[in-house]
Amino acid sequence: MHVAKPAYDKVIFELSSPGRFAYSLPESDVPDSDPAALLPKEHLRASAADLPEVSEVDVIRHYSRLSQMNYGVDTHFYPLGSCTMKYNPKINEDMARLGGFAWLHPLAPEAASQGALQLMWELARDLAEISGMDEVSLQPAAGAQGELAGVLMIRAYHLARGERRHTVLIPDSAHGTNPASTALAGFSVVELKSEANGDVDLVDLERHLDEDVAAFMITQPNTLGLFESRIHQITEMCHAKGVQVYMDGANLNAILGITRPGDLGFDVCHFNLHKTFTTPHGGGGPGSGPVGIKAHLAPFLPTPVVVKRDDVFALDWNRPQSIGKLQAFWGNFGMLVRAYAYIRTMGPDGLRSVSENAVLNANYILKRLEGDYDRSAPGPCMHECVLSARRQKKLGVSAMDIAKRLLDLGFYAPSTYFPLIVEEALMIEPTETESKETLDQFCDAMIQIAREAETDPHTIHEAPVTTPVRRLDQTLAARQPILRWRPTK
Amino acid sequence: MHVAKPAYDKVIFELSSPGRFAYSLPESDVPDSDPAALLPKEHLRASAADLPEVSEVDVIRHYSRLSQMNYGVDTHFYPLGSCTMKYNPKINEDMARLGGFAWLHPLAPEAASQGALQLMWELARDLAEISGMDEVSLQPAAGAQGELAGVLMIRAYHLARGERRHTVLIPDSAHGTNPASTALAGFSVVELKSEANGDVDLVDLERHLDEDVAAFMITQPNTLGLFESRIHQITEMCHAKGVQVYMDGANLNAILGITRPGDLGFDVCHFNLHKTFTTPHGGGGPGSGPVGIKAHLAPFLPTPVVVKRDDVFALDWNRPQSIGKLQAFWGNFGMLVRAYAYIRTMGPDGLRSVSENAVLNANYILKRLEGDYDRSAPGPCMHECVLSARRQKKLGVSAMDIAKRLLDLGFYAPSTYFPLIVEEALMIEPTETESKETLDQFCDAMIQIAREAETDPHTIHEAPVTTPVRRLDQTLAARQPILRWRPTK
Amino acid sequence: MRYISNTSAQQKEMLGVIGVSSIEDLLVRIPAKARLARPLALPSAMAETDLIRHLRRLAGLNAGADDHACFLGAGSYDHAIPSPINHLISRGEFFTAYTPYQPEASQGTLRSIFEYQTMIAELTGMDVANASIYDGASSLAEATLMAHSVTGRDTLVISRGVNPLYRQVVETYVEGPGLKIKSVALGDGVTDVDALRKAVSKHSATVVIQYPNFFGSLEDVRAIADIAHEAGALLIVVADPVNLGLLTPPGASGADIVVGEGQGLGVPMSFGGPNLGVFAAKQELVRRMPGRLVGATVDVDGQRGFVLTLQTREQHIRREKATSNICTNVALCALMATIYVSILGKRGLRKVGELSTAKAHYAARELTKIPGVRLRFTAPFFKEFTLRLPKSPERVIKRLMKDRLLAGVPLKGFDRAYKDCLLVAVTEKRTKDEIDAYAAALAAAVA
Amino acid sequence: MRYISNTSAQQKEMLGVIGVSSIEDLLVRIPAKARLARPLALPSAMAETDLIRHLRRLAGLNAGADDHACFLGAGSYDHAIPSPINHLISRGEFFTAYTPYQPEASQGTLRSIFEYQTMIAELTGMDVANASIYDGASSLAEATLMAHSVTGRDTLVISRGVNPLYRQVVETYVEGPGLKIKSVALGDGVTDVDALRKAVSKHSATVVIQYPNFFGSLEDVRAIADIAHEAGALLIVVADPVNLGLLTPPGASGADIVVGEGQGLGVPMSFGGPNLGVFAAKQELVRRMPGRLVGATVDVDGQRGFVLTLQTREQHIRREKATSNICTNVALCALMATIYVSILGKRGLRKVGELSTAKAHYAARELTKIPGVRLRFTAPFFKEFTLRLPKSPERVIKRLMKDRLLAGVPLKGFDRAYKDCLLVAVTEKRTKDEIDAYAAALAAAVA
Ligand SMILES: Cc1ncc(COP(=O)(O)O)c(C=O)c1O
Ligand SMILES: Cc1ncc(COP(=O)(O)O)c(C=O)c1O
Repeated sequence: MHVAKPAYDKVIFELSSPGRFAYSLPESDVPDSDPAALLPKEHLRASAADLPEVSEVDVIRHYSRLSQMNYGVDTHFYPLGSCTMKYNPKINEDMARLGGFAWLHPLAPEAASQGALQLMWELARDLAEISGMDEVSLQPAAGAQGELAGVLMIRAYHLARGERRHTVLIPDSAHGTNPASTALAGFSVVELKSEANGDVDLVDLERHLDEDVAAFMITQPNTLGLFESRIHQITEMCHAKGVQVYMDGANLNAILGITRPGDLGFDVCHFNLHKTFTTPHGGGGPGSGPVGIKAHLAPFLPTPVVVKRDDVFALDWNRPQSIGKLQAFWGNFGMLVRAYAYIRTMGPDGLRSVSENAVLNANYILKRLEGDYDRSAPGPCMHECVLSARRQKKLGVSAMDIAKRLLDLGFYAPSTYFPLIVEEALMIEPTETESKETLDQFCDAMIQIAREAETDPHTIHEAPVTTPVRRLDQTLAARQPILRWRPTK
Repeated sequence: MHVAKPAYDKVIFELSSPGRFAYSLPESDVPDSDPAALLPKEHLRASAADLPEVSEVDVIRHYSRLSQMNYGVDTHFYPLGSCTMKYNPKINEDMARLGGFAWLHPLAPEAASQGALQLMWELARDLAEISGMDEVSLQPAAGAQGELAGVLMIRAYHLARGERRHTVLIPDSAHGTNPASTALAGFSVVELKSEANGDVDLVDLERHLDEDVAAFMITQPNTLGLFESRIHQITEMCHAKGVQVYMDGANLNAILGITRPGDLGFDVCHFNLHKTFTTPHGGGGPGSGPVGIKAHLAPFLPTPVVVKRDDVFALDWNRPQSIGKLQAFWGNFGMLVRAYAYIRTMGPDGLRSVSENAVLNANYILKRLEGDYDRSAPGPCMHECVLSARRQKKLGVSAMDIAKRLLDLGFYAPSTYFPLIVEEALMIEPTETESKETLDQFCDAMIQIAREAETDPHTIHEAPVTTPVRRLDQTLAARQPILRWRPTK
Repeated sequence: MRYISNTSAQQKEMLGVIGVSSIEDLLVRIPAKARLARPLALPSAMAETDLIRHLRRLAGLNAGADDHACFLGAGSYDHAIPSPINHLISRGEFFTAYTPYQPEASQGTLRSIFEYQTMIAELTGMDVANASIYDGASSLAEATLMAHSVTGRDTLVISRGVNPLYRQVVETYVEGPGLKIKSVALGDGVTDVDALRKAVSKHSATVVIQYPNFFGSLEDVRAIADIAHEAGALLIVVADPVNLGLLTPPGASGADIVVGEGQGLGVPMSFGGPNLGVFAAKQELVRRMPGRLVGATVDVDGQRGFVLTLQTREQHIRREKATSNICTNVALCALMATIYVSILGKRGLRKVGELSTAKAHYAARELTKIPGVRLRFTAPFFKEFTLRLPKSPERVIKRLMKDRLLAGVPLKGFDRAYKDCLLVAVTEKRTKDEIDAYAAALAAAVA
Repeated sequence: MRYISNTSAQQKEMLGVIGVSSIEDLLVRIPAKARLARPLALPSAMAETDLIRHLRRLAGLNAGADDHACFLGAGSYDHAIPSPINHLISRGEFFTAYTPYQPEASQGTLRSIFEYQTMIAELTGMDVANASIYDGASSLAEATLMAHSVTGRDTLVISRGVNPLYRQVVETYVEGPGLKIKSVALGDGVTDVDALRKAVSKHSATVVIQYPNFFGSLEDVRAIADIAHEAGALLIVVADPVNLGLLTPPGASGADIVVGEGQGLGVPMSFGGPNLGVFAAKQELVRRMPGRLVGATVDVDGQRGFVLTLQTREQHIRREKATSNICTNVALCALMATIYVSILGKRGLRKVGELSTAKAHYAARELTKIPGVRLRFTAPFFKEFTLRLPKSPERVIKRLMKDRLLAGVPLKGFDRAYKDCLLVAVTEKRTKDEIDAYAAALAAAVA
C-alpha cells in the first residue's frame, strides 16, 4: 500500500546556523568605508537583526520544498470562481524579464524609456478598445485599487459639476472590495437586494435612485455568472438621475469581443489583468487593475497619463482635475508587459474565442453537475456557474467539506460561500484553458462527492488527508495570534 | 491519518486529442510556399508522424507533474557515491543562458565569437592549473569520452614513437567506463586485483608491467574513497617501463588545491565538470569531460585546439598528429560556461575549501555509521566512504533494500554494488555543499535502517511505499522490452 | 489556439451534452443591441517569434540598469538581486497559485508569508507585519488611514522629507475620509523639528517622516517620536527595509507604524512596479491593520500549519467596514523579499548597508571635488544624497546618458526650489570604476 | 562560502566527533611530496555582481542569433525554441537529478525518456530509439561500430555528402577497432550512386549517407538502401529529426540505423554543445545498441512504471565488452526535445518543415537573382543550399556581419574544391524581411 511521506515542517529560521551564509557581496573597492566613521553612531543598529543564517543550498531546498506544498494552475485544475485561474503563458514571463523592462528604473529619462511608454500607451488603447471605454489608466495595482480610482473619479466628476452626492448603490451579490472601496472613497454604501439569479431588482433600484446617489456599481456578468440582460435599461435609468454606472470588470473573461462595457452604457470599468489577461496570481498578487472611463471622466484620471505627442511618448503630469496618484510610480509595469504580450498573442479572434470557450466550459460543468447539485439560477451561465450544496448540507456536508474533499481528489477547490446570496455557494470557473478531459475528471469527482455525501460522509469530513497538513484550527489562530516566528528557548 | 495521493500515470501521448495544438508558428510570409511544389513528391512524408496533439497547458501540467515524481539535489540529499551530487549554483544557469552564449552558432565567424573562445581558453588554462597538467582539451562530452580521448592520445603517442603496445592495465575496482573506453580505443584490458582497501597491489602491478602495456589507468582517490599513497612510486614504476599513467578524475572533488594529478606523475587525467565543477546532471547529462595531458601528448590533442595569438582567440585545426575530433563541434560549451562561472566564483581558496569540506563530511558520515555498517577500509577516507551491508545481508537485508528504504525516509540512495570489490557496497558521497544537519538526518536514517534490519526487516523489504511507484519488475522489462508507447486499440 | 485546449470536435461534443447547437445559444441573455457587431480593432495575432522580436525591440529602446550604471533612486533602487530568487519564485506551484484560501493546499505560500512577516518585523523593529500592500506609497496611505481610525483624529502631519510621490498618494487616499494634511518644512535636509512641534496638535492623528528621507538625509526619529507621542499622535516612519540591516530600526526609536517600499529586497525595478508595500506595527494595533495576516496554528492531527487569520478585518468579511479595501496584494514580491532576506541573512543585509554607505560617501566626495558641484545639505546621509549642480541637471543627465550613466533624479519636477538639484543614489552594486567614470563625465559636463 | 553549508563551528564539532583535531589529520594518506605547497594560481573569488558583469561582457563579444539574422547551419540550426521548454527543464527535480538509477525516485525522468524514445522512433520511422548519445557525430560513430559488430565486417562506405565534421569523428572512433573507410564522391550535390555501387562489397559493414545531406540536397535513400542491402551491409542514415515532420522518414526508405543531431528540437545552439545525439534502429538490432534504454514494466502493486532496461549492453555491467563506453549522455537535451515535440506536435513539426522549405527556396530564388551568385548544385534541396559566390565567401561574410547578418558557412575549410561556396541554412524562424535584407546586402557586397 502507498503511504504519504511525512510533510516537511520547517520555517527558514529553523535552518539557521550562526555564521552560515548564502550571500555573495564584493569587498568594498572604495577607500574609507567604515560605516562607523561615515554615519553618526545613533543611526547604526545596536544589534544585528535576527535574520536567518543559511547557505544557498538551504535556501533552494527549503523553498523548493515549500513550493511542493502548494497547488498551482501549472499543476492542478483551479476552478476558483471569480478568480479566472487560467493558464499563464510562459512566453509572457520571458518578455517581462527582458533587461530593458525588468531593469528599467521608473525615473529613467523619458527619452530612455520610450519602449516602456509605448507599450503602456498601446496597452491602454487596446484595453479601451476591448472595453469600449474612451480612456484607460494603467496605474491601479489591483482590482480593488481600480475600484477606488473609479469611484474617486466619479466623486470628482460630481464635485466638478457642483453636486455633492453621498451614496453609492451596490447589490448584495457584490464582491467585498466593491463596498470597501466605495467606503474608502468617502461614500455611504446602500446595499440593494438582488433577484434570486443575481439580476438587479429594477423596482428596488428605481426606488433608490435619487440625487444623493453618486453611482451604481455592478458586476457584469454578475457574480452568479449571468449576464444582466436589462443592462441598457439600467444604465439609462441611472443616467437619467445623473448617477454614474460602474462595472466591476472581474468577469470580463466572459465577454471579450462579444459585448463591451462601454457600449452597455457603463461610465467606468476596471480590469483585472491578473484574471482576464493571464498575469499570474503569484499566491496573492501582484495584480494589475487598470480602470477605463468614458470621456467625461477623463479630466479626473490618475496622474501621470501616458501620452503620445508627435511619435514621442511621455508622462503627462499636467492634469489639474486629476484624482492624483494611487501608487508611487506608473502602475505594475511587469504585469502590463505580460498582459500586452497576451493580447498580441491572441489577437481579436483569439480573444473572442477565449470567452466563447470559457462560456462553453462553464456550461458543460453546469450541465454535468446540475443533477447532483442545486443550480443557483436557471438557464445557461456565462463563464462561471454557481452551484449550491444545500442538498448536501442537509446530509451534513457543507460547501467547505466538499472543497476539502476535492483537494484529496487532485483539484483545487471552487470559491465557496460567495456570492453571499447563494446558500452554501460553490462558485466554479473553469476558464477556457481547460480541456474537456479535465472538466470531466473534475465533474466525476464532484459527482463522486455527491454520492459520498449520501453514503460515506465520514470520508468527506476527514478530508483532506493527502495534503501536507489536514484541516487547520482557524479559531485557535485568531484567538491566540502567532504572527511571527520566535526562537524556542 | 495521512494518505498518499494516487500517482499521476500518464504518458504525453495519452493526453492527445486530434486537432489540439500548443505550437505558435507564423504563417508563411514568402510567396510560393507549398512544399509539394518545391520538393519532389517522394521526399514528402506519406502520413504525418504520430506525435502528441496537446495544448500548452497540457504540456506544462504534464511535465510539471512528471518532475514531481523525481528526486533532485534541489529537493533531496543525494549521497550517490562517485557522482558528486553537489549543489548546482543558479547563477551558472543565468550565465549559460546569456544571449551571446546560448544563441551562438558554433560556426559563427571567429571574430564574432571572441567572448566564447576566450572563456574556453581561460577555462582550459584554469583546469590545467588545477590539475597540474600542461594542456587541456575541452572537447569530450562526458567522462567516458574524455577517457576515450586520453587513451587514444596514449595510443597515438606510442605509435608516434614506433611502439605498438596492446594492453592497458586497469584495477578491478575501476568504473565500468574505464575498461569500456580502453577497449573502444583498441586495447585489450588486463584487470589487476586491488588490495582490499582499493590500493594498487604493487607486486601484481610490477608483474604486469611490460613492453606490451600502453597504460595503467587508475582512479585517484580510488573508488573506495582512499588516496593511493604510493602514487609516486607507481607512476615511476610505470614510466620506467614506458607505460603512460592515466588518472580517472571522477574523484577530483577530494583534492582541489591539495594535490594535483600532474604533480603525482600522471600523464593524462580527465575531469567531470558535471561532478567537480557543478554543472547539473540533468537526469543523466549533458556532462562535460575535458581531458588534461602532459606536454609530450600535446601533439595528439583533439582538433581544433583553442589558441590565443596576439590577443586574438582562434581555433587551431592545423594539428597533423591529432587524434581527430570527438564530437562535431568544440565541446559542451553550455557546460563550460557553468564550470567557468563556478571556478571564478570560488577562487583558489574556495576550491580548496570545497575539498576540505567534502572530506570532512565523508569522514563524519563514516564515523557516525561505522558502528552499524561495516567499513570497506580502515582509516580516514577522502570525499566519499564505502560501507558494506554484509552484516545486514546476513539478516536478509541487501544494499538494494537499504537504498529503497532510504527513499521512503526522504533521501536519495547511495551508489550500490560499486565498486565491485566491496561486497554489498554502499558508496556514500555527501559533497561539501551539505550541512551537518543534513548529514545527521541521513545518518539517523541509516542507523534506523540498521535497527530495522534486526527487528523489522519487513518494512525494509516493502520499501519504498511513499514513491509514485513501488519496486519495479526489472526482469519483465528486460524479457519483454516495451521501449516505446503504442496506442491501445 | 495553443492556450485553449478544446478542439472543435470537443466543442461540438460538449454542446451536444449541454443540449444546444452553438455557443451562440449560450449567450442568449446578451441582447442583440449589446452585441459587438465587428471584430475588436486590435492587431492580429502574432506568432511567438514575432512577438519576441517586437518586444525585444521595445525593450531595447529603454536604458535598463543591466547595461547602464544606475545612480537613480527616489523610491526604486538598483540593488543586486541574487540569482536563486527568480529560479524559486518561477516554480509554478508558487507562481500560479491564488491567495491561500484553501490553506491545506497552500502551505508553501502561507509558510513563506509567515517568514516574511517575521523578517519585516525584525528589520523594522516592530511587533507584527502584514503580508504586504501594493507599494510603499499606498502602504503609507493605508497607515495614515489606520492612524486616523485608531486615534479618531483628522489631521496628518507630514514632513516634506517624505517622498513627494508618496505624499501625492496619501492625498488621494485621504480625499474620501476628508482628512487634512499639514506639511512640515525641512531645515538643512531634515525635518525642521521646531516647525514640526508647532504643527502638531491634539487633532493630529499622526506624524509622518521618512528615514532616511527623500533627500537621503537621516532624520532624528527619536526626537520626532517624542513630539508625536506627547501630542497623542502615532508616529509613522517610512523606511526602506533593505537599509535596516545597518540602520537603527524605527521601532527602536519609537515608531508606531513602519511602512516602506520593499523593492530593494530582491524585486526588479521593472519601471516602477510591481513593488512591495511593507507594513509593520505595534502589537496593540494588529486588529486595526489593513491587509492579510498569516498565523500559525495546528491541524486536526496536532501538526503545525499556517492560515490566513484575523480575517474579520478584511473586505470579504467586513465589506464597507473593513480596515482596507485591499484584496490581491503582492504576495510574490513578498516571496522575493523573503528569499532575498534568507540569502543575505543577518550579516549580508548589514553588509549591503555598509557597502552602500561607503560607496555613496565616496561618490559624494568625488563628485563634490568638481568645481561648482556641491552637496545641497549638510545633514548626514546614508546611500542617497542631493547635489547642487552648476548646470541644468536635465542637460547633465542627457549628456551622461551617452556614457551609459544614469546620473540621478532631477528634483525640479518635484519642487521648483530644487531645480538645480540632482538626487543621486549609490547602492552596493555600483563599483569604484563606475563612480570614477561618473565623476569624470560630470566634470566634463559641467566644465 | 555560500555553497558550503558548514560553519567553522560545525566543522570543529564534526572533527571532534571524528576524533581528529583538523582536516589535515584526515589527509594523512597524501604524502608530503604530493602536496601542493602554494595556493592554486587562479583569479581570486568574484562576487556575483562582478561575475555577471564579466560574463555579460564576454557574451557581448559574440554574435548570437538573438540579435543577428542567422543563416548558418552545417549541423546546428537556429530553429525557434518555444518558451515552455526552458521553464520546464529548469525545474530542479529534472535539472538536478542523476541518471535514474533508483527508478522509484526517478519516474519523471524515466517517463520522459520513454516518451522521447517513442517520438524519435516515430519521426525516424524506426522501431526503437535509445535515450541519447552525446551528439549527432558521436551517434554516427557509435552506429558505424554497431554495424561493424552486427555484420562482423570491417569497411565503412561513407558518402562525401555526410557532414565532414561527422566523418572526422567517425575516423577517431574507428581508429581503435581499425576499421577502414571508403569515401564515395558526390555527383551533382548528391551521392554518386554508380560510384557507391562500386565502393560497396562483401567487406562493407555499412553504407552511410546523410538526408538531406551536408550540402542541403536530398539523397535517394531508397536506391542507396537497395545497394547496401544487396551487399549485406546495413544502411545508416544521418538525419535531423526536426526535418522529419515533413520529409520521408529514413525508416520508410530502408534505413537500418538512423542517427542524427537533435539540436533542432528545442536545444539552444550554445556554440555547438551540448547537443543531442539521436539513435534509432530496427527492432532486431536492439540488443546491440549503444546507450541507455527505458522500458515499461509494472511495480509490485501492478502499477505501470518505467526502468532502465537491457542494461547488460552497458559498460557498468559488461565493462570492456559493452556495446559502447557511454555513461552520462544528454538526458536533459532529450527532455528538451521531448517537450519540443509535444508542443509542436503532429501538425506543428510538419509546419516547421514546410516553412523552412518555403523560406529556403524563397531565399535561394532571391539570392540567385544577384549577378554571379548561383546554386552550386541542381539537386533538389530542403532547408539548406550551397551557393557559389563571385567574391570570396569570407569577405562577404565579414561584410554582412555589419548588417547583423550571419550569411552562411564558408566551405573552404571543409574542402578547398568548394572555396567559392557558401552553405546557407534557412529555418522557419527567418522572415521575408531578413531574407530580403540579406539579398540586398549580398548584392551590394558582390557588386
Ligand atoms: C468580482 C470581484 N471584484 C473585485 C475583486 C478584487 O480584485 P483584486 O483582488 O484584484 O483587488 C475580485 C477579486 O477576487 C472579484 O472577484
Ligand atoms: C569513477 C568514474 N569514472 C568514470 C565515470 C564516467 O563519467 P561519465 O558518466 O561522465 O561518462 C564515472 C561516472 O559516474 C565515474 O564515477
